[in-house]
Amino acid sequence: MRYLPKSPAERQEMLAAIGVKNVEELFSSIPEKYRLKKALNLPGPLSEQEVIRYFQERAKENSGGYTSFLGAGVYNHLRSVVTDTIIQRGEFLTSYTPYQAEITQGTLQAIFEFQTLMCQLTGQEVANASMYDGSTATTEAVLMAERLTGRTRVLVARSVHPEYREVLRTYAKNSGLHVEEISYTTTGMLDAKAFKAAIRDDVCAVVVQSPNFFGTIETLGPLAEITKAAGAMLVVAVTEAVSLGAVKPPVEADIVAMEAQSFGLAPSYGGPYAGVIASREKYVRQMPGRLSGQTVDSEGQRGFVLTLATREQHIRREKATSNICTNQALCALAATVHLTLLGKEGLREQAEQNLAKAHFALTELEKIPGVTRTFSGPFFNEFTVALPKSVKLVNAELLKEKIVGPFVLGTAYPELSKNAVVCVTETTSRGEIERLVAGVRKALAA
Amino acid sequence: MRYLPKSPAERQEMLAAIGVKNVEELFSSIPEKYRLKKALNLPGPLSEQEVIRYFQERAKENSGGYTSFLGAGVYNHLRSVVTDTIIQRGEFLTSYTPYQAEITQGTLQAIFEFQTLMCQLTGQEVANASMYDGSTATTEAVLMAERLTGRTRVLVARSVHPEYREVLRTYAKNSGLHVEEISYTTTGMLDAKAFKAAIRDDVCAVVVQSPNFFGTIETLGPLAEITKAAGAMLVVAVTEAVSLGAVKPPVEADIVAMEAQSFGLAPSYGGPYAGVIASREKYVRQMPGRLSGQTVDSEGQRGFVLTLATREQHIRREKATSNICTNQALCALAATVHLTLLGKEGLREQAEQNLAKAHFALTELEKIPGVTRTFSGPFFNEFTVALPKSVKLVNAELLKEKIVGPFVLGTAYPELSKNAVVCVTETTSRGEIERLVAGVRKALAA
Amino acid sequence: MSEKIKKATRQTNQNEGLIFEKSSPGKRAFELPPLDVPAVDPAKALGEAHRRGGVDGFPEVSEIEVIRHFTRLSTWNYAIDLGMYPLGSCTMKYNPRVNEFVARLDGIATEHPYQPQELSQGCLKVLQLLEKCLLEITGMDAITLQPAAGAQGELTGLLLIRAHHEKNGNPRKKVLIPDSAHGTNPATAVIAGYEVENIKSNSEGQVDLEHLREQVTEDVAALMLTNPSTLGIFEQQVPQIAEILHAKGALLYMDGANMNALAGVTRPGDLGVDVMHLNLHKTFSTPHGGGGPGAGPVAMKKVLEPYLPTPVLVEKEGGKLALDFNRKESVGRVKAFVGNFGVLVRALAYILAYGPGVRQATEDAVVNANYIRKGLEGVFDLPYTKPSMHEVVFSDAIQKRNGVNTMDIAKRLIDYGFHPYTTAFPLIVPGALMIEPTESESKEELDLFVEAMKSIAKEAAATPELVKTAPHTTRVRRLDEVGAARKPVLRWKAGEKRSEAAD
Amino acid sequence: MSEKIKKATRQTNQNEGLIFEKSSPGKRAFELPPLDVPAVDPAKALGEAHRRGGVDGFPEVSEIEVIRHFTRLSTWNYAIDLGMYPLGSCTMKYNPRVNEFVARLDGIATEHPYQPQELSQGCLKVLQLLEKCLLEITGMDAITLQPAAGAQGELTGLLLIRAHHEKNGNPRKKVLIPDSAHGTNPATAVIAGYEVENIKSNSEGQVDLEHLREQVTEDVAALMLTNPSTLGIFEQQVPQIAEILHAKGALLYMDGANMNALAGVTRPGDLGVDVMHLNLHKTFSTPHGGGGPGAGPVAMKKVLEPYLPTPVLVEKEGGKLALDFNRKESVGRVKAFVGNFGVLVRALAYILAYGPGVRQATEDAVVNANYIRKGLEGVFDLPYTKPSMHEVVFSDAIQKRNGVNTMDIAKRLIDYGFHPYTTAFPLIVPGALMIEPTESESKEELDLFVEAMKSIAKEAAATPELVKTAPHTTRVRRLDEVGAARKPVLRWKAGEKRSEAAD
Ligand SMILES: Cc1ncc(COP(=O)(O)O)c(C=O)c1O
Ligand SMILES: Cc1ncc(COP(=O)(O)O)c(C=O)c1O
Repeated sequence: MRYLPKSPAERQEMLAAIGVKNVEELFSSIPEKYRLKKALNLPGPLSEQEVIRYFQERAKENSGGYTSFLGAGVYNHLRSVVTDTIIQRGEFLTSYTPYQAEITQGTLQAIFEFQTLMCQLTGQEVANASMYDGSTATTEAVLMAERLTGRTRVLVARSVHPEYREVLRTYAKNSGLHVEEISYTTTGMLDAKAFKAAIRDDVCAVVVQSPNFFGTIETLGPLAEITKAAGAMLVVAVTEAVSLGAVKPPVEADIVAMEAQSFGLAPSYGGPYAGVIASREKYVRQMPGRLSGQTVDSEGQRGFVLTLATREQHIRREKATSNICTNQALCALAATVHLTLLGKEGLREQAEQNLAKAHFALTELEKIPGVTRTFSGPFFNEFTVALPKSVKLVNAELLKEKIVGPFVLGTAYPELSKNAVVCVTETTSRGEIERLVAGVRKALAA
Repeated sequence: MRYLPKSPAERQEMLAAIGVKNVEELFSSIPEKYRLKKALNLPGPLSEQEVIRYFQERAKENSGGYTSFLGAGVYNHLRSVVTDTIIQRGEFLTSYTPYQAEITQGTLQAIFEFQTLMCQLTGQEVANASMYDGSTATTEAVLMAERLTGRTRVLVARSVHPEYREVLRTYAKNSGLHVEEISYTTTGMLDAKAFKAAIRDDVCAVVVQSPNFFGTIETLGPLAEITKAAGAMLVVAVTEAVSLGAVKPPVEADIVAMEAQSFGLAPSYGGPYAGVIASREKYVRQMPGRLSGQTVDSEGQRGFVLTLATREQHIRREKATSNICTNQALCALAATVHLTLLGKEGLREQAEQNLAKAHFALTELEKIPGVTRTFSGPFFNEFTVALPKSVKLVNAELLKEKIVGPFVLGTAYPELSKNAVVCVTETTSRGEIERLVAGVRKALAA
Repeated sequence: MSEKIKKATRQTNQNEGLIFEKSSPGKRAFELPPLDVPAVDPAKALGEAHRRGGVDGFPEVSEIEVIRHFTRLSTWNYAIDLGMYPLGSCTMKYNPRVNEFVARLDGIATEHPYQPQELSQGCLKVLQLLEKCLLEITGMDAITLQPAAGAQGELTGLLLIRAHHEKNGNPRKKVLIPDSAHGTNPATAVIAGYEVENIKSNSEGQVDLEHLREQVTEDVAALMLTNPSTLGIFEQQVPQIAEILHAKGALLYMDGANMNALAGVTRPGDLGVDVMHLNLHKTFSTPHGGGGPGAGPVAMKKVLEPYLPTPVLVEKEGGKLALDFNRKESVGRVKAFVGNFGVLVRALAYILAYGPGVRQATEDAVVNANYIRKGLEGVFDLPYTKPSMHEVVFSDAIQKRNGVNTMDIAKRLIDYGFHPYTTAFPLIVPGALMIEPTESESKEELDLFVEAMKSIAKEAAATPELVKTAPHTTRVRRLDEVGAARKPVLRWKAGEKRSEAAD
Repeated sequence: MSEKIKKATRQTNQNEGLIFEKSSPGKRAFELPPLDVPAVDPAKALGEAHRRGGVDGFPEVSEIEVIRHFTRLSTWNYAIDLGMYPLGSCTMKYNPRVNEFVARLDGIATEHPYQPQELSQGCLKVLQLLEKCLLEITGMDAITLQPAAGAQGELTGLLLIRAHHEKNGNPRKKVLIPDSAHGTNPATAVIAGYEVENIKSNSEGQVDLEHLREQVTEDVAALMLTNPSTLGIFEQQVPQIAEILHAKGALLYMDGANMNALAGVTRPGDLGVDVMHLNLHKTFSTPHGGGGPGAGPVAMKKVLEPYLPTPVLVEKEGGKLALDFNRKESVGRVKAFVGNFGVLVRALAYILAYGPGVRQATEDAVVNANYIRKGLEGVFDLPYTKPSMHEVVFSDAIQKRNGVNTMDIAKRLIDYGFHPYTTAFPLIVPGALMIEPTESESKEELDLFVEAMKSIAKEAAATPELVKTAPHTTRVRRLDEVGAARKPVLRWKAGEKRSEAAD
């Protein structure tokens, strides 16, 4: 087998050196009866060529040739060849968590840079080395608020990504947390009245997303004040991180939970991406996840180490701030390289292109009789439209035009059954937007 | 511009440090009148994404979706992801010729390994670090023979690759070399009689290819004897290097000129590939091209350096063995990695698969009425067939079936106008061979 | 450094500051295609209050500076691609390059998780085949591929157990965890709402059945067993343990992080395990990437299937695959979307390359660990002497006499050209040297390792200071971890003096 | 090493033997899909006399060993991706990664040179656009992309010139070459069947027109001029030189290796050059790859077009592109197929990325060279003081007084974290330091370089031995080149003792 660096003769030599007659002897501690007598029923072995062919065939059974207007937490943005070149360097790709700092300074400095970029982006003071994704980051942010406040009620905007809310509920169920949802208004923003009515001094966290699942940008100021006044913590989730190139960061938040997929990570049918938690310095000892910190070596030179590990499970065990161990380091590295490439101007320009394209798309769609904007609040690169027909039917027609239509809201929001969230990024060409508009027009006419 | 690491402010700072007011001043030695007043008329600048799109569009205008039976000096063989991973490491990709040995030991050791592999493959004693390709290697081999013998007549088999012969003629024209061609017999091999008649003591080199352009394997023994007896040198060209996994190497040759494209290099519309010259130790000081040699450092450790540079143009100038400077180092590295991956058994197995597939293809084609084998000599993965119809017409029909048909011999060999060279490698599936056979059958029936 | 060190030599290596220290306004490393729709005024489109002009402090550099920055950084790392990485419990095996290639294919990397399922059959087939393979390897009945890593797999497993007990009327209170367990086990149990009760290993590193019988009450929801244990020893009494648990209605959870010792040789499902997770980033070779991403599928017996996280992959009539989001008894989702799909792709590519040959990998892994054990027995203290499986755990008891501890030895190993083994656990072995070579090491590499370890043992006796101040050959010397934690500096701040850049 | 060295620090680095020393029978690193046709007996199919059972001595290793072997080797190299590579005359600029990507696209890398031209329009369009761009940059009328490198471009150019003279009845005898020329120029002239006659540069590094007028007779076929010269100085009298040549029917060849100083600023065609080559692996950023591959297109004036090597790219009616193999007056081919297509693809990708902005690259390259010159003037001897273009050439005259020569300084530069500059030529500067930074270096990197060079100059005065025994920080110390040439060992042989493997 090509991955195994041993010849038959070497195997024999080694068994002899160990002092056993055959390899079976080494498995003698497994009761005989439970040792497999026949080979596993697995496909293969395949040569490299056949492995490639298998996946090429699967790839052909997917969405090749279609133009998509889906966002809803996963965005199609430009990615650079440079990013991929870097993360494929064996020195990054095939190294472990940098527990032995002296021989993993590359990874540690890159994490330190990632933490810095995340702070700059979110307007927060500290950020960790990554969480699994935006959904678990949001949940972990709530658990962090729970630890910091000692309270157990959680208010979550209904306009937070439905799957993020599901994950929160899964984790909350057994942690004694009570999750309540707060609705939205015609602006697409949090219903301030309902929120004020719900918040009390038993609330640990208020969770909103901005831009939210409808694409609407929340106004955080007043919300933060009320939250603060109640002694609760404001958790702001960000699923479309590119928005932070053009939209004020959630500086009012106590904790920001972000999905960094937009920064150089492929959609890849749902993962791997990279979640981030950013917060205030004073809360750092309650943060989950790894942290790289600057220090010096025995000769006074700058270096980096994993630090504040006493928060983590391998030291604190049942008292840890989280059970997370393996995180999404390589994805965070990709995001670091990507953002370094984009830089200040690149990210701003990219964000403003998204803004322009989404506004263009809305303007064009609104020209279709019966198509209207659902919410009045400001938006970035996603917006919700109401159609005069079932979105599923319209999308079925669009499919025939090789277009994957906008996200159908009806399943998660029954009250919005004829509404859809359209996503347009810098990768969507004007021609593609025009094809969508023509397709919707046709579908509605049919 | 993204490739330029300077900000406008830094440019100003640097100009100030140099002591000029503006950059124009630095070009003052170019007569004003010849300095361009307007921007060049070039397409661009394009972003990375647009560059990719441009080439993706060009790629679509090529042969995607077609199955090919072309060989004729360029072969479609399996290539491993591993090879590409290695040659894309910046440390190999972006380093120069290893003139400064202490800081380029990686390249130098790899070249040393390449030289060793080439010797093992060809049965020769020394091999160089690469030539441009098989065609120039063949020509340089002849020039080497000229230097060694001091003679000027060259006998070349007509069954040597037509383009190799053209290159030889181009170089020969002004070097006072006289090139004569020797025909082939019904075996597909060199016409021994004509050869014997032509060889005299003014011949510096006898050039054959094996397997030759018709796919036939030459019998070198008797040829070598006659050549030797005449005091000439036998140059054997190898265009299909994979054959050396199953076919005896040309140990009888004085110089082997090989094209290593088959070892991990993509067809890439004609290049870059890697030529090789291998020969006897005693001739090494007349060899063209770079050589890596083993040595020791000032502390006695093993290391490698470019050696015998006194043969080369940068030392010897007009007395050099060749004018070659830049060679095909990265391609040679790819071949080294590729052959290391294949190893002894892999190359043998690959070669035997080629053999089996080509023989299967011939057997199937011969079942078609009117299709016959042109030559009776043994062959490796290419063979010549005679069709009852013009090959061009048959190929035109095959194109409709998404098949790129075999190589048309008529242009280079007018006497073989209804003949074609079929190439089948391990990458050609049985199904594809069967499609070819069905296609030819249909085309002939039409 | 010295004659003794055969595997490494010092070499000049580039310094590099933080990327922020290379920034200068106006440099660009990435350009966008021109905008093909009318530009909008962000202040107008977003409202002045929401508008941001750009991110303060973000770097402005060029493409070549980015390439150099990260290339230089990379050369400061050790990696499997460079040599043996014997971190115990981490299964640092070869990460095949073809797996990287297939995970990046157009039509694989490009797919959106919400695209219509009829346009996702390729992705769903990958998931289905991987599920089948993992079920065959584990001997289980049902599986979820959603968890992002081992720890999340553990949580998922405990949530399944909890749902099962709740269905039976009582979620129960406690989870039993051996003292040798990885830190994630107790941390996870707490998130799942359980109290942790430790179970002590006996002097042979095995579960004490007598004690266990006493500890297992109707309050116990489950026992989390790592097998082979973190001592590298196979727990022989799994069937008996399962029986004891099952008798009280409790379930047996297996931490499958060490499946590399078992794949193709024995199946947890056959041994009586009810639910387990796998670390695809260990046993199934997906690259660690400096700490992740991973994937932690959870395989289970039939009895837990109703509680699978959503969505569940189902095969419809006619062979069409679909995701079922509508599962009444589901524990819910643990993560957005179907899981770390790109990681799952790589794991399947790995399995397909081996086929039934995974057994050979397992055998080689166990041979390698035993070869090291044989080579170092006597030189280092072996606190548990039961047969080793895929890893061997020594202690620093002998070297401690000269004041040299496991961390010192680990750091010295760096000078010898190796990544250190695991030092931090198992906690039941004070001063542990937890060594897992995996099947990916050649005899040549193992011989060099054994020789290096022996040489260090000699140094520990003869020149302990040399070992205690290691590493000596790295670009930075031993780093001050205590100082780092005392006054944490967790980000670069503008205005910090640039002179440090080239330090 | 020392406080003075800011750019580099020593780091542990893996040793590695020759791949042959790791071989053991039965290991495999590559497997083939199973054969899907009947196997044949090779002895029967080929004849016993032709049959080979396998290649003796070929390595037998596993995939991970291949990855590690070459990864380790790679870490012994310096590269542009790691830092400044100021090899004069080599234009070691940034090699954009997107160029590697596009050259590997399916539909680009996969195309066979003999496939029907109607299935090759994409490839042909790439060739056509590159031709147009290079003609615009050089100001020439016709071009061939076939030559594989600069030296082959030179040959092609001289063959064109020869064909032209032959057409006029006499191929002529001599080619004039300045004493500052690269070694390929004289070597090439000989292959083209010409005698070489040197022309001396004057004290300013320029061609002496008076002398030239005398040297140019009816025997002279051409003059090969490098411009800027290898001194980095622009030859100001090109139009006059061309005039002198043309008056006698001779032609002006320009070695365009230094086009990085001119692109977008001035055009050889406008200056009176008749034919020239370009080094795409220099000016147009295609990677050197440790010595190649390259591409050396030759651009020419109308008068030489009839002699273009075959095939020639032509546009047919309707815009279809085709290759014309039927050119009566052609010099013939210099290489099989159309040229190093994959290199041509990269060069076009480079040009498209810049567009008219190539001028900015040229400007930056010239600014960088002058910045270094300014920084080091006085510290090192500057034998020619005319304005520098893209490179600057110092001499070791000052350091020689302490017995330190250019090679010593070069080797010491390695310790300072840089690749050396070019030491071997131009021959007219004894002990040359030929420094070409290219546009790809940042001010930061240049400042470090200047500082390093100054520091070495101090060392050369204060501690010459330190410089003369450099490098001190590399994994091997100064290598014995003389010994290597005296008794050449050019390949590994079976049976050589394996103990050297881990040295
Ligand atoms: C025994 C054991 N269990 C659980 C884990 C946790 O797995 P992960 O890091 O994937 O969350 C590890 C990882 O180090 C482990 O070694
Ligand atoms: C001035 C000059 N001319 C010609 C050449 C030869 O070019 P190539 O190496 O591509 O053959 C070089 C290359 O080093 C050069 O610097």
